[in-house]
Amino acid sequence: MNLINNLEFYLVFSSILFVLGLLAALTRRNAIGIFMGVELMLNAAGLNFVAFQSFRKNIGGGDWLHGHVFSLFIIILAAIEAAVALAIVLRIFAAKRNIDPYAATELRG
Amino acid sequence: MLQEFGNALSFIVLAAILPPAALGIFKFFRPSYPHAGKLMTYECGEIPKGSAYVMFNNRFYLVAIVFLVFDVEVALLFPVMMLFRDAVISGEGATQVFLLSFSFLFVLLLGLIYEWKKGDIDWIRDAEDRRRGLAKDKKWGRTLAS
Amino acid sequence: MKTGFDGVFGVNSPLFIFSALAAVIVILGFAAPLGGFCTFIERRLAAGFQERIGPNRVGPAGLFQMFSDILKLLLKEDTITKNADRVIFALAPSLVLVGSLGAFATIPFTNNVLGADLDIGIFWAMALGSVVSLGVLLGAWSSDNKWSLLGGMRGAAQIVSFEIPLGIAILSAITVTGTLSMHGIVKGQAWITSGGGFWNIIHNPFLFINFFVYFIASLAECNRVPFDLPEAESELVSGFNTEFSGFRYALYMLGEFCDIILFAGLGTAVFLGGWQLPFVNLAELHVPLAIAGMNVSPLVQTGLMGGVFLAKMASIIFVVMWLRWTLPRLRVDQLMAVCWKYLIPISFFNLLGSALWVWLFKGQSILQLVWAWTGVN
Amino acid sequence: MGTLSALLVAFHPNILYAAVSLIFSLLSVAGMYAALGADFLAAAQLIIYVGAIVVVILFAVMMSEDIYRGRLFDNFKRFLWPAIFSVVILSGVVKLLLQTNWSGIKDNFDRLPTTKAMGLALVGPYAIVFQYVAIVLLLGLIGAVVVARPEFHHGDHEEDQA
Repeated sequence: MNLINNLEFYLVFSSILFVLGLLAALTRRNAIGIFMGVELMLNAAGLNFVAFQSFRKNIGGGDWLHGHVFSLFIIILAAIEAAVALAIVLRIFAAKRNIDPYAATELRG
Repeated sequence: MLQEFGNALSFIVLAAILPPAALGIFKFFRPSYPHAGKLMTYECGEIPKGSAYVMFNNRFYLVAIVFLVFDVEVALLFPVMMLFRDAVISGEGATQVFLLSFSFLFVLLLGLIYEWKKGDIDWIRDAEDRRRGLAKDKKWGRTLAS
Repeated sequence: MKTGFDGVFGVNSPLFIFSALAAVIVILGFAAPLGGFCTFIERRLAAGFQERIGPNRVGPAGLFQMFSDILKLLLKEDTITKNADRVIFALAPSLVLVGSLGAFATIPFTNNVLGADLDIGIFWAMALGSVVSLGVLLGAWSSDNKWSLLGGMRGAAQIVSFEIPLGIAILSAITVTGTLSMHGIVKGQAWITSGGGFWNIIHNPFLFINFFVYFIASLAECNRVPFDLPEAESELVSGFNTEFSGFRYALYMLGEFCDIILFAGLGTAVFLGGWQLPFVNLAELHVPLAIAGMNVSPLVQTGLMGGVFLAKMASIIFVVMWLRWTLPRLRVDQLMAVCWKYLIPISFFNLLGSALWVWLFKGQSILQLVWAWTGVN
Repeated sequence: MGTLSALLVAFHPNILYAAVSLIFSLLSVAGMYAALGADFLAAAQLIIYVGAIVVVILFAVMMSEDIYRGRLFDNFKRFLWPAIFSVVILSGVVKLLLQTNWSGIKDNFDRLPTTKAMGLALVGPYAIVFQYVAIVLLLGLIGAVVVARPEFHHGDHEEDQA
């Protein structure tokens, strides 16, 4: 058993992370909680990218570290998403004194 | 590289366990005579009123957002800027690296200029104050408690 | 064949852990007392600036003051207020220490005393340094005190804001060094005859200005005067650590002083040439000296390098302490203006200038150009 | 540690504790990156996620007073179906993972410095994406600031309170 040189270890960890993030996003009645669940899911995806990149056999083609670059972009997009999403959350809170996503339903058709 | 990260990790772990360890060991030597006055939140001798968890001004949040974006930018520029010297010396791709990184920087600088013009990075928002007819103290500016 | 513990980590674990522990003990065993020692130095200096005497009773010239202080703080009652959030209250000082002490791994004291020779050394130090703001914010929040919360909010906003000019200033040095590894950065600053470009601070005029940007930003990162708004004692009692008493307060102070040492060390390594001296190359120094048949040359060499590094670091720390007793505190709006309206545009401009310099002169420094022009060698 | 803290993120009733445990799960992911040999990503995870995103999240949590409203079991039915769904997904994925024959992968690899390669990728094949990232960052910055900017002319409750 050699954990850190074992692809399954990373994949199982990231699937656990993903599922917990999903659960948080589905069950929380707090917009920030949902947001943190989304962050966990994004992290799980990034971890998968890097894991597959590291264990990939280089079969032809240049070694551009595509997986790493994709994870980097995931991190960056998560950052922008955090800025915008939390700004919206705070705006909703300022209007409603409440950040339960079920409360903000005025725009529902 | 794993060894180096191991070293770095052991620094982190040691720094993290230092406080609880020191506090835990000396727990047996130090006195502990708590009473209500000692355990009260300190508010310059007044009896504390209400919770401290009041809603904060959005300005802190604005600063945090602007920081977030620029932090991402700095982090992204590190691997690119690192190439620049070698590119110049080998004579290959220096123009490419320079143009890409500085167009990247320039786009974000536009963001900073926008914030500046809109007054979002001013702690005291002169424009808003003027619109609301609040006079600004000539010498010191209007100092909000913050 | 790997068994047990070895197998789990996939590396030679006993050696791995032994080497890691050795690095930690050598450097932290040196750095943490240095942080404590700084408090004593600061008190003596403050007394000097104000024409007092300062602590001079414990040990020769008060040198052991630090140990008595630490003992006193350790033996003080540990008070956690009733409304405080105990878990986060206990966690927060650890976070601050992780941010400051953890980053000591990357400071290159000599060319062989270095905690972790990461390929991303300087970036790693910055990354860990950003954890400090979390410690400040959480510590402030957990104490349920209005002063603390105000100080913590200010502190977090200030620390994160000044990370940007700090990062850009370091980035402009990276354009010159072309590497993120701390050893690589220091090696590139050797004296000209040894093939380096000499210290980055006088590599070109842009880096000279950016060193001061770095210095100002690092003052703000450490919550030092004139940026000590988070713990402004005349307005916020003690800021984010109002409710922290006894040893917990000492931990915050240790974190602050370690932060000062950390940023002084990084500044020394990145801008002031680390252990490099003019005219000589300490890395190739050979001392023809043997004690009891043992070649002491490496020891002397390491000692000299460490001494040079520490001297540079100490002079930065001295300026930091000097400023504390010289300058008044800024207002919050001025603080933000300094960061966003002055430091960031200036450092941006210097980054551009520094990159252009590298491009125009093929990465050569002023001294190298002068050297080539005068035709020595 | 990562799993435990992720559990806390999902289940802790106090949203601030969930945020604090999010720090630890992010740190453990950074550790995984380091173990995978992605040294730059590990530091980027620290500097962007832990140093920036979590600070923003903490600000948002502290500003929204809603610390105890993430209550889990206020509506059991609302919790039950996602939970069952998640457990099914997790068991399915893990079963699939362990059954797969990973013959196309290496069982060992060198952990080489990645920073330079990533820089080359960012100015090489990903140059366009790199520029797009700048524009997305700019738009995100402006959008977030426009949304979050305090509006003084209506709703007086948010000014001068702090």
